[in-house]
Amino acid sequence: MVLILILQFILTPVISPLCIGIVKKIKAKFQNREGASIFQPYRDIWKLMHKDEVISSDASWVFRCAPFIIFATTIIVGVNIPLFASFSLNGSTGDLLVVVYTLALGTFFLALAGMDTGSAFGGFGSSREVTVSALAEGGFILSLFTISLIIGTTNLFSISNAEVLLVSEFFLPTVISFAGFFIVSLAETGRYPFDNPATHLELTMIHEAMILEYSGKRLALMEWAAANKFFIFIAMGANLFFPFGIAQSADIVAILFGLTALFLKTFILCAMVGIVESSMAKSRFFRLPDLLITSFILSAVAIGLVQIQSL
Amino acid sequence: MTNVITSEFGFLFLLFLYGIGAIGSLIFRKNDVLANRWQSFSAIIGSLWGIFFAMGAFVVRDMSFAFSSSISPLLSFSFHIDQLSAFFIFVISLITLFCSVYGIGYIKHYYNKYSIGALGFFYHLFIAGMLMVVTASNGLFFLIAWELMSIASYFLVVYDRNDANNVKAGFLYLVMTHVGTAFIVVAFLLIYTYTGSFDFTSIQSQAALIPAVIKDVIFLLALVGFGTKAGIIPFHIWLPAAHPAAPSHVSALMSGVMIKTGIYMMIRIFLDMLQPVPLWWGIMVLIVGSVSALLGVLYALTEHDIKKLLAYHSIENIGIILLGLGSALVFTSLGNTPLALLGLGAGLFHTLNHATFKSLLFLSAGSVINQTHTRNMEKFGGLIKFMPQTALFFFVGSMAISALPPFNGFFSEWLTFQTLLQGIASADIFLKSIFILATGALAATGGLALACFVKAFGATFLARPRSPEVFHAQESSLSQSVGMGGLAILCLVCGVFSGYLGSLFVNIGTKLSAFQAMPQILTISSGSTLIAPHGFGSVSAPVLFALFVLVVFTVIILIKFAVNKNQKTEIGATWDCGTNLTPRMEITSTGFARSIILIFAGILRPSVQHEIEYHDSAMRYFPKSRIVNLSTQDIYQSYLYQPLNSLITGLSVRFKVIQSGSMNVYVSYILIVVVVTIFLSQ
Amino acid sequence: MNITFLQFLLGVLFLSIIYLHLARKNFEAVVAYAVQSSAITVLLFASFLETNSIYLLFVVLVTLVVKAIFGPVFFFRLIQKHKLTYSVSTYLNMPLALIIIAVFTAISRFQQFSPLTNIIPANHALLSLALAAIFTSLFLIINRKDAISQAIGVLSMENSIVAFAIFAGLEQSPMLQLGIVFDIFIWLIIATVFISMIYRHFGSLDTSTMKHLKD
Amino acid sequence: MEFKLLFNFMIRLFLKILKTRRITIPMVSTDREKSEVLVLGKKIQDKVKRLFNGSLAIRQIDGGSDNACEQELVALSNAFYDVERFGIHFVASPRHADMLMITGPVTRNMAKAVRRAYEATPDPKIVVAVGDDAITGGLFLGSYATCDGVNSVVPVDYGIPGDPPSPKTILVHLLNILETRDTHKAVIK
Repeated sequence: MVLILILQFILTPVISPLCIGIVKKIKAKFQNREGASIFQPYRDIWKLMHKDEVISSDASWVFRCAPFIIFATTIIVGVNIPLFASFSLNGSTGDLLVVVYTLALGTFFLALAGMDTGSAFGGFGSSREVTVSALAEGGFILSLFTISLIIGTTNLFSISNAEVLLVSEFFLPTVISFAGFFIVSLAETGRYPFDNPATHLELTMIHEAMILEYSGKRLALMEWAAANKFFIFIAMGANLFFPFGIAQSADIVAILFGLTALFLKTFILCAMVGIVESSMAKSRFFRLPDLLITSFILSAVAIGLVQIQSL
Repeated sequence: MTNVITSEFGFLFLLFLYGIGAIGSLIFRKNDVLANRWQSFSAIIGSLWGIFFAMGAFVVRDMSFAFSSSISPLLSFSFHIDQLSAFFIFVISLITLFCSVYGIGYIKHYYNKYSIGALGFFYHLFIAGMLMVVTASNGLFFLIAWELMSIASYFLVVYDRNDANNVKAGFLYLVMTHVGTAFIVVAFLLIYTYTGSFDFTSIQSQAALIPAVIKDVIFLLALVGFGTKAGIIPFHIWLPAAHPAAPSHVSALMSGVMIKTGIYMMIRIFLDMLQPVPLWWGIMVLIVGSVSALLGVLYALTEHDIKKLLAYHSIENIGIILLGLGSALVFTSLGNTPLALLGLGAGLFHTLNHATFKSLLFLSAGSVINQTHTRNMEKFGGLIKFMPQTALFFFVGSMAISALPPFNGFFSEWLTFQTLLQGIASADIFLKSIFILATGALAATGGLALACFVKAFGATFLARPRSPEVFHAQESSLSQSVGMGGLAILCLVCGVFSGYLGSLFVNIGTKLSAFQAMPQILTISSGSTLIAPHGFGSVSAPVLFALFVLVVFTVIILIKFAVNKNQKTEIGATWDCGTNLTPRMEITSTGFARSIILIFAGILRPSVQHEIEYHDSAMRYFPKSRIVNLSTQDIYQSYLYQPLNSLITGLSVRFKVIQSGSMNVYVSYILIVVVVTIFLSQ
Repeated sequence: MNITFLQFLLGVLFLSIIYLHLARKNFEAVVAYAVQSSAITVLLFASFLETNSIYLLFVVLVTLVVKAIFGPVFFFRLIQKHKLTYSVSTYLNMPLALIIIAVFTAISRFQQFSPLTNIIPANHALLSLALAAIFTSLFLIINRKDAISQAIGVLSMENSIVAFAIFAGLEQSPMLQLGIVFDIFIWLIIATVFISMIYRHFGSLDTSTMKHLKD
Repeated sequence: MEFKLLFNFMIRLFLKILKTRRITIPMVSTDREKSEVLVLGKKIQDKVKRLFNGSLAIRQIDGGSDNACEQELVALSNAFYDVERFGIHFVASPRHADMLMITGPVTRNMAKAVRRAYEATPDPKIVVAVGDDAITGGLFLGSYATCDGVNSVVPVDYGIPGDPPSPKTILVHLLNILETRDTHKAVIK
C-alpha cells in the first residue's frame, strides 16, 4: 500500500518530461525532420540543475521561492488525481475543486513571479496568462462537473472508479465535456492555439515570457512544473473521461495493467496534442476568448444533456 | 462566570462599554493622544467582551429580553439573541478587535489634523449601532438602530473633510442609504398592516396572515432596501465612493461587517419570518448574486485606485454570499431542507471569511496609502522592499480572497460550489439552467478575482518603484502590524479548521424557522473534513495543509541540497533584450487589466481619448506630447441614475409655482387642506 | 352650569371673531380679542367648577393673567408706541368675506363633520359652532394684510380650539391642560418676535412686502 | 464551407508527408554530403552528452550583423541539418543559454546590449563569434560605427570564420570547440 502511495507521488514528475518529449517528437515528424530524442527534456532539466544562476536585483522573495511552490503545487495535484489506481478513494484531498484551485495557486505564483523583475515581457506574459486562465476556469470547472454529475460525486478517485461512462447512455455528454476539457487543457498548459511553447518572439509568448528571467535550477523547476502540468491535464483527460484499465484492487497484476493503460492513453493524447499543434496556427490573442467561451458552452450543454437522460 | 456574561446583563454591559467609549472619547477630545488611547482600548475591551458574549450565547441558549417603554405601545426596546445574531455579534466584535488594535497606530497620522475625539465618538456609536441592529427584535427599534448605524458611518465617511470628493461621497452614501431605509420602512409598514405588530417573534407566528401578493411585494422591498446596504449591483454606486473615503480602519469595518448587516436581515426576514417561501424568490436572489459577483469583479479590474478596487471586491463577495443564500431559499421552497442548510452554511461561512480577509486587505491598503499619501496604484511599485511585513499581509489577504487552497476563502467557495452542484442535479430544466449559469458565474468570478489580485499585488508591491514617494515609505508601526498579523493568522486558522466551523453553521441554521421541521440532522462536517450531503464530495483542510507543507519542504530540501551542491547565484540586472530598463517600462495596473477590459468591452464600454500636442500646430508631424486617457463609462450613472435625477428635478420645478411668497396664500393652503381632510375622513 | 350660559359664552366668542373681521381699527380688534379671551377663561372656570381639579384652576389662572390681561395690554402699548391706528385693508371686500364666513358656518354643520361635532351628542350644535369659529379665525389670517390682525387671528384660532376641546369634554385629560399652557407660552414668543421683527425689517406691519423674500 | 476545404487539404498534406521517402539519409545512404553531416552530428552528440549531459542551449545575439550569418544559423535547425537531434537547441533568453553565438561587428549602439546579454548569461558559458565580421570586424574594419569585432566588447572564447560560414562549417567548428573544451576540461579536472 505504501508502495502505491510512493508511486503516486513520484509518477507525475518522472513521466511528465517524457510526454513533452513525445509531443516534440511528433511535431518534428510532422515537419519531416528527425527532432530531438524523447528523453531530451530529462537532459535539459538535468543540465539546468547544474548551471549557475543570475537573479535580477529587483527580484523579491516572491521571485525566489515561486519556482519551488509552483513545482510543489504540480506534485500535490499529481497526488490528488487518479493515475493508475483508483481504489484508495482519497477522501480528504482528492476533490475536483481542490485540483482546480491548486492549479490556480500555481498560476497565481507564476504570474506574480513574471511581474516581479519589472521587465516589460514578464508583465505582459503574466497579464495574458492570467486572462486566459480566468476565462478558462469556467469551462474547466463545468466540464469536470459534468462527469461528477453523472457519477454523483466530485471525488476524482470514485469518478475514475466507476467504469460507466462511455459504454452507457452518457456517451454524448462525456464526449462533449471532453471536447470542452481538451480546449481548456490546451489553454492552461500554453499549447498551440493559445501560445507557442517554442517561440522566440517575445510579443507572442504567454508562458515563456514569464520564465524569461529565470536561470539555473529555478528555470529547471519551472520547465519541470510546466511539464508536470501538461501531464496532469493529459492524465485527468485520460482517467476521468475514459477510465478503462484503472486498477480497482491492490494486487500487482491490476497495478501493472493500470500503469500500461495509463502509458497507452497518455501516448494517444500526446499524439492528439501533437497533431493539433502541427495542423493549427496560433490564433490572435483576442480570438482566444471566443474559443474559451465555446468550451464553456460545450460543458454547459453537456451538463444539460446529463440531466435529461437520467430524468 | 459564563452565565453572567451570557445573560441580559452581559449584552447591556456590552452596549454600556461602547457607550462609555463614545462619551469618554468626547471628553478627552482636547488631547489627541489620550483620546486615541482611550478610544482604542475601550473598543478593544468592548470587542473582547463581545467575543466572549457571542461564544457564550452560542453555546448556552438563545435569549430574548425587552424593556417596553411607556412612550408608545408599538416601540419596545426588545432584543432577541439567537444563534444567528450571536454569530453576527461574534463577527462584528472579532473584526472590531483587530481594527481597533490597528487603529492605535493608524490614527496617529490624523493627530493635529482632525479631532480624534469625534472619530472615537462616531466609531463607538457605529459599532453599538451594528450590535443593536443584529439583536433588535422589534421593527421600530431595528429602524432606529439601523439609522444610528448609517448616520454614525456617514460622519466617519466624511471625517477626512479637507478632500472635497470625500464629502461628495459622504453625501451620495447618505442619500443612497436613506433611499434603502425608505424601502425597508415601507416593507415594515406593510408587514405591520397585515400582522398587526412590529415584533419579529409575533410576525413570525402570524406570517400566514400576509396574502401572497403582499408577501412578494415585501420581498422585493426588502431585497432592494437591504440590497442597497449590502451593495448589490444596481444599487452599489455608493459603495466604491464611500468606503475609500473613510479612514482605513473604519472602511475595513464598514466593508467587512456593515454590509453583512444587510445579509443578516435578509436571512432573518426571508428564512425566519416570511416562511413558506415561493420558488421565484430564490431564483431572483441567485440571479442578483451571480450578476453582482461577475460585474463586481469586472469593475474591480478596471480600477486603479486601490481602495475602490477593494470596495468593488466587497460587492463581488456579497454576490457569492447571495449565491449561497439564494440556493438555500430555492431548496426551502422545494422542501429539500438538508441542501438548504448547506446553502445557508456556505453563505454564513463566506460571510465570516470575507469579513476577515477583506478587513485585512483594507488595513494593509490603509498603511500603504498612509506611507505614499496617494491611492493611485500607478504611483506604487516595489513597496515589498520598503514595507515587507505589510506586503506579506496583503499577499495573505489576496491569496485568501482569490480562494486559493490553504486559506479560508477556498473552503467557503468549495461549500458554495457544492450547493450549486446539488442545484444542478435538481429536477426541472429551467431551475437547472439558472444553477448552471450561477456556477459559471462563480467559476469566472474566481478566475477574474485571481487576475485582479495578481494585478493589485503586483502593481503595488513588486518590481521597481514608479514614484519618488515610495522611496521613503517605512514599515507600518507595531500596532498596525499586530492588527494585520492577527487577521492573517485568522485567515489561515479559519481555513485549516473549516471542518469544525462547518458543524457550527449547521446548528445556526437549524434554529431558523425555515428549518424547524428538520427530518434529520445534516452533517456537513465530521471531524476536520467538510462533507457535502449525499456523499457528493469531501475535502479535509488540515490534511490538505499538511500535504502542502510536506511537499514544499521536501522539494526545497531535495533541490537545495541533494541536487545542487556547488552552484553560486549572482545578482545581475533584469535582462530585457538589452535595452536600459526604466521603471516606466514595467507593467502598470491599467496595462495589466487592459486585455480583460477589451474582452469584456460590451459590458464595461472602455473609452480612449488621445490628446496630441504638436511642436508647431501647422505641421502636424512632430508631436511634442501625447496624453492618452483610458476610462470606462459608468453605465449606472448615465442610464439609471441620471434619467431618474432629471425626472425628479423636472417634476419639482413644475411644483415650484405654489411658492408665491405671500404668507396669506400659505395659510389659505392650510385652511383648504384642513377642510378637505376632515371632509374626506368620513 | 347650564347649557344656555355655555351657549352664550360661545356666542360671545363667535361674535368677537366676526367683529374682528369687521373691525377697521387695530384698537377695536384688540378689544374684541380681550373679550374673547375673557369668555374663554369664564368657560374654563365653569368647567373647573364642575370637576374642581386643581390643575384646571391653575390653567384658568394662567389664561386669565396672560390672555385676558397681559395680551391686550401688550397690544395697546404696541399700537401707541408705533401709532398704528388703522389696520390695512383686506384682500376680499367686506360682503364677500361675510359670505365666506357664512359658508364656513354652514359647512361645519354638515353631517360630513358629524364624527367631529357629535363626540358628545348633547352639545352637537356647540361643537359645530366652535368648529365654525376655528375656520373663520383661520380665514381672518388669510384675509388681513397687516401683522397685528394676523397675530390676533392666530390667537383667536387658539381660543376657539380651546373652546372646541372643552365642549368635546376633553377638559379633564392632561393633554388638554398641557396643550393650553404650552400654547400660551408659544403665543408669547410668536407675538413678540413676529411683530417686532417685521416692524424692524419692513418699517411697517404690512406682510405683503414679504413677497420679495421669494427666491 | 471553407473549413471542409481546409480539412481535406490537411489530409492530403499529411498523406503526402507520410508517403514521401525519408530524405534525411539513414546510415547506409550513399550521398556523401549528407552522410558527412550525419557523422559530424553523431560526434557532436557524444561531445554534448559528455560536456553538457546531452543538452546544449545556444542563444544567438545579433550584434549589428548583415544577417548573412543569421540565415546560416537558422538553416541549422531546418529539416536537412536538424541540429536538435544532436541535443542542441536555440533558446529565447541568454539566461537560459550555455553558449552565446554573436554575429556581426557589434555596432556602437549595440555594444551595451551585447555586454548586458553577456552579463545576463549564467556560468559556465562559452562565447563564440560567428563569421568574419564578428571575429575581426571583416568588411567594416576601422569604420567609425562599429567596435571592430566582438572581442573589443566581450571576451570571446572561440571564433567560426567564414563570411558567412556554411551550416556544415559551423557544425565542424562547433565540433572542434567541443573537443578543445573537452580536452581543456580533462586537463583542469
